[in-house]
Amino acid sequence: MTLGLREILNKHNSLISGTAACPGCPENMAMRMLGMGLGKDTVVVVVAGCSSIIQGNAPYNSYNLPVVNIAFAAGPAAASGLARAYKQKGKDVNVVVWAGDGGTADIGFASLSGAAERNEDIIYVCVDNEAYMNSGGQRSGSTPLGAITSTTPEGKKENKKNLPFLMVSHNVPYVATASVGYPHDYIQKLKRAKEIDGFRYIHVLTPDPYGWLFDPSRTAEIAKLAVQTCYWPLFEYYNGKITVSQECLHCLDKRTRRPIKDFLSVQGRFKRVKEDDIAKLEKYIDDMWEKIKELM
Amino acid sequence: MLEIRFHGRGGQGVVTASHLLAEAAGYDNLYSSSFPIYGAERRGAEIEAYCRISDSQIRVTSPIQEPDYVVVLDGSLLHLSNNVYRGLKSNSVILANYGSEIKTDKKIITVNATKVASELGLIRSGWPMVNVIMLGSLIKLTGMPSIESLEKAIRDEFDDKLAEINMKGVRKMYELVEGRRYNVLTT
Amino acid sequence: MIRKIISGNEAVATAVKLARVGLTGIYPITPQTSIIEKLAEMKAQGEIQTEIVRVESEHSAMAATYGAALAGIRAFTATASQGLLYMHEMVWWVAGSRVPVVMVVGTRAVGAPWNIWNEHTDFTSERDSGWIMAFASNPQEALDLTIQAFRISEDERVFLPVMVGMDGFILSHTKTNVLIPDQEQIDDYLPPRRQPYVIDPEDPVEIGNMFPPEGYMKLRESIHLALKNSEDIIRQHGREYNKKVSPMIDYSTLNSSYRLEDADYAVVLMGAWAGDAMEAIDVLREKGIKIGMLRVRYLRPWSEKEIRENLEGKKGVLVLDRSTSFGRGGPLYIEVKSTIRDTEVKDIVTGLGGVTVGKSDMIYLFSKFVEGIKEDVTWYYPKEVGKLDVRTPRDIE
Amino acid sequence: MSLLLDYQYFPITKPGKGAGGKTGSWRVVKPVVDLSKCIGCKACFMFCPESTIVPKGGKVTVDYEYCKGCGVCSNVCPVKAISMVSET
Repeated sequence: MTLGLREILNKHNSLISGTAACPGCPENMAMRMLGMGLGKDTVVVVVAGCSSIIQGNAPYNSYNLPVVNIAFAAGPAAASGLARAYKQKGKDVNVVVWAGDGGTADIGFASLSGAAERNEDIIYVCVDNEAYMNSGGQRSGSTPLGAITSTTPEGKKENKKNLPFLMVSHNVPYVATASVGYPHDYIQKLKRAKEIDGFRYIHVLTPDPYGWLFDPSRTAEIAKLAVQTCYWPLFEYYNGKITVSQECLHCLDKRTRRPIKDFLSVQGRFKRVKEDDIAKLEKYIDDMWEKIKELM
Repeated sequence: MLEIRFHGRGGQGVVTASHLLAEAAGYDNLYSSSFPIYGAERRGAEIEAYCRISDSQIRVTSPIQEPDYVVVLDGSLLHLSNNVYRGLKSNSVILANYGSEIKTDKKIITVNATKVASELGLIRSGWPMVNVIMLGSLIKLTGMPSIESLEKAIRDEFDDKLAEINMKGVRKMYELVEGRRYNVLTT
Repeated sequence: MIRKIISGNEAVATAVKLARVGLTGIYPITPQTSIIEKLAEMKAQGEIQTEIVRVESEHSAMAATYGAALAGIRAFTATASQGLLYMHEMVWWVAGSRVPVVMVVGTRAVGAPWNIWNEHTDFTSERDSGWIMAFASNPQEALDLTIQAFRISEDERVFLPVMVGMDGFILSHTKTNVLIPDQEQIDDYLPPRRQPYVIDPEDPVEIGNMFPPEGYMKLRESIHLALKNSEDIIRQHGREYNKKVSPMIDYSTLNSSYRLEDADYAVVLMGAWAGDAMEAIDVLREKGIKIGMLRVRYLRPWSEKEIRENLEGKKGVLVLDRSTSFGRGGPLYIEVKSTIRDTEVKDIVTGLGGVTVGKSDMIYLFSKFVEGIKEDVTWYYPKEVGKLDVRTPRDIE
Repeated sequence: MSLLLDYQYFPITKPGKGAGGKTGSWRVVKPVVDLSKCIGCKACFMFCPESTIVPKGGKVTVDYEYCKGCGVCSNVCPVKAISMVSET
């Protein structure tokens, strides 16, 4: 599947200028790309999080799509209701749940798991900035080991919960990971998801300048770096198999991976990370890629 | 208003018996209400269900405290606790599934429904199912609802084969007792 | 119309069928479970078109129901007790969204400790959520009110969700005579669904993003006014139900009275035990005690007008509360007391957690009240239970 | 639906510019595009988090009314055609 620039330029503009997002916001990037990938017959269910605020204030809204804002743990269930209602009305609508990592890994996980088990005809997009950034950067189940957050001032002691694998374990038709650093990869995955029936899960890494502590102009760069250092994989799970995107084929071999330190050193949140933490993170990355290889 | 209290054990179909009686009364264009004692039913545990039948609207919703009839599906309950005898009025009648006659100051009519059920092969999970056929004796005593209406209710509830066997039992049990033909609704 | 012997839960399921509900979010919890089981059975047998979403929690049951309602189809759910408390957040969210939804609550006690029996506290704890709250006193009313709930909820002068309460077990599991309306009657009574907005890509509308303080407050006031204004609309749809569907129960008022007009004393209560109370009143009337009853059918809107007209000027008013507001009297008592002036109001809190309060208890309570009760709020245990050793441990070694 | 009674309000909004305010005022540095260097690759357009890079005539312009000056466009430009200039 190819995606020319011309095609992208003509795609639906899902984000209108003047949002309430912080400058350099990766979630905004992800939302713009969502529109490019899915087009305008899309309804977005936004669970509590940065995106609830980003939309701005009444009487307007910065998301140029029909949006249902909803309580933290209710997104996938509400989307289930919407999707079934559209089906009943004979309408072809992409129903998308748009949730952060807190809403996905923590408070919303039961609802996500339930909708996945029922194989609801919805696309779940997790925009992962690795903490509760909207409330000031508290740790979530998706925060990586070693990261300083406002509730782990000494650095998080536990590893990141690997949600894409959890969703693979749910036997859903489609699971993909993406990064806002690689728009074409992400948009292609959205387009593929759109063609598939049933529950589709896309997990997008969205590096947050203010929580990860780097200059906002570097958002896209850090999002790329996460992939280059093999911290964040880009893959698709489809028909029971994982396919790794070309951007991180080098990660399959430990010897060709770029050192994780290159990713950690550019972020303030890892400034207290010690050598043994780095070893643990490397182990996490090793294990992750071993699992990916098993499923290839 | 006629008030009937059913006693039995979980798994014996106490609630079904009470519901069928209410439904049969409905087919006779009477008012009725039926409900079990509210709780988590467990096989073997003592269960109660209540059935009220009236020719006018039934307003009370609470469990029957002073029954006109007490139907005991499991004779062992006669000796087990005092529940069966709770709130009996001077003219209350106990209809019990029991192997022999009982000499007592209370009005107890015994019928061997277990025998009838066993003969008909009405067995479920190892227990003879007497719940439906006991209604045969009961409606003979009460004089209502009609056996035709009871048959309708039974056919609503069970598949053809099971309904047929139960109806056989109902007719047999109907013949086992003497009818008391007075209008209980107005007493 | 046909008359059938069915349970309260079956009556509700029948109402859902007659209302041609498009989607039902279901999750089991006693004593509401047989509603959703019945619906699932009807669906399996092809009797209903309702889409059934078998969600993983009550929170999700309400969310799925809400989603379908937003997309423009008629949506229903049912719950009880812990389930209602678990979906509390969504209950408010739905009301705030002003989207028509109907829910039935088979009332039940709230833990700890576990108790599965009847009590109204789960229902009354949603009193301030912005829902219209009706309460049935028999399975017939549960059916009628559920159908009317859709009509009221989808009225443009209202556009609020409606909750119908029904005593757990006492009504939900009691089989009794219910008149089931014909589909044509309900189709005539219930017009196609209307709602203030629909979430649809054809006309992108967003629901629920940030509202600044004054805007938010204006929305809150709008719910308040819609709820207040719904009083007349409920009467109107009640009268229409009486005309088009069934005249059996008078729905021209929000509350129902019994032998109240010439009464010196009034009893106020809600739910199934109204039947036992009427029996008790008849007995006391024969003894020359002029007592009547006002049964609250709508907790929200609270018809101050009806309450005043019915209760003011009485020598005394006794409220029976099957729910709690700890440290105060029951919620009904608080409502009544804040509504009427110059009339003495006393409260009996009883019937909690399935405690059976029957006709004889009511005769006892009403007589005591007429003789004069000192305390404003009394917790009453039925006489039979009083004789029992109520084992409630106090000391732990 | 235009039936709103005078007391009826609903918590709904429509898509519109500036829902978060006139966000151009947040800016302390502003992106300036050197059109002589711009090769029209649209990388800045793709990554702009604010939809304020506007493709025009094969190249791009900036909507300064809403641009927050985050500098992402400058960072992703492969030919360094966008420089961030102080607002003061």
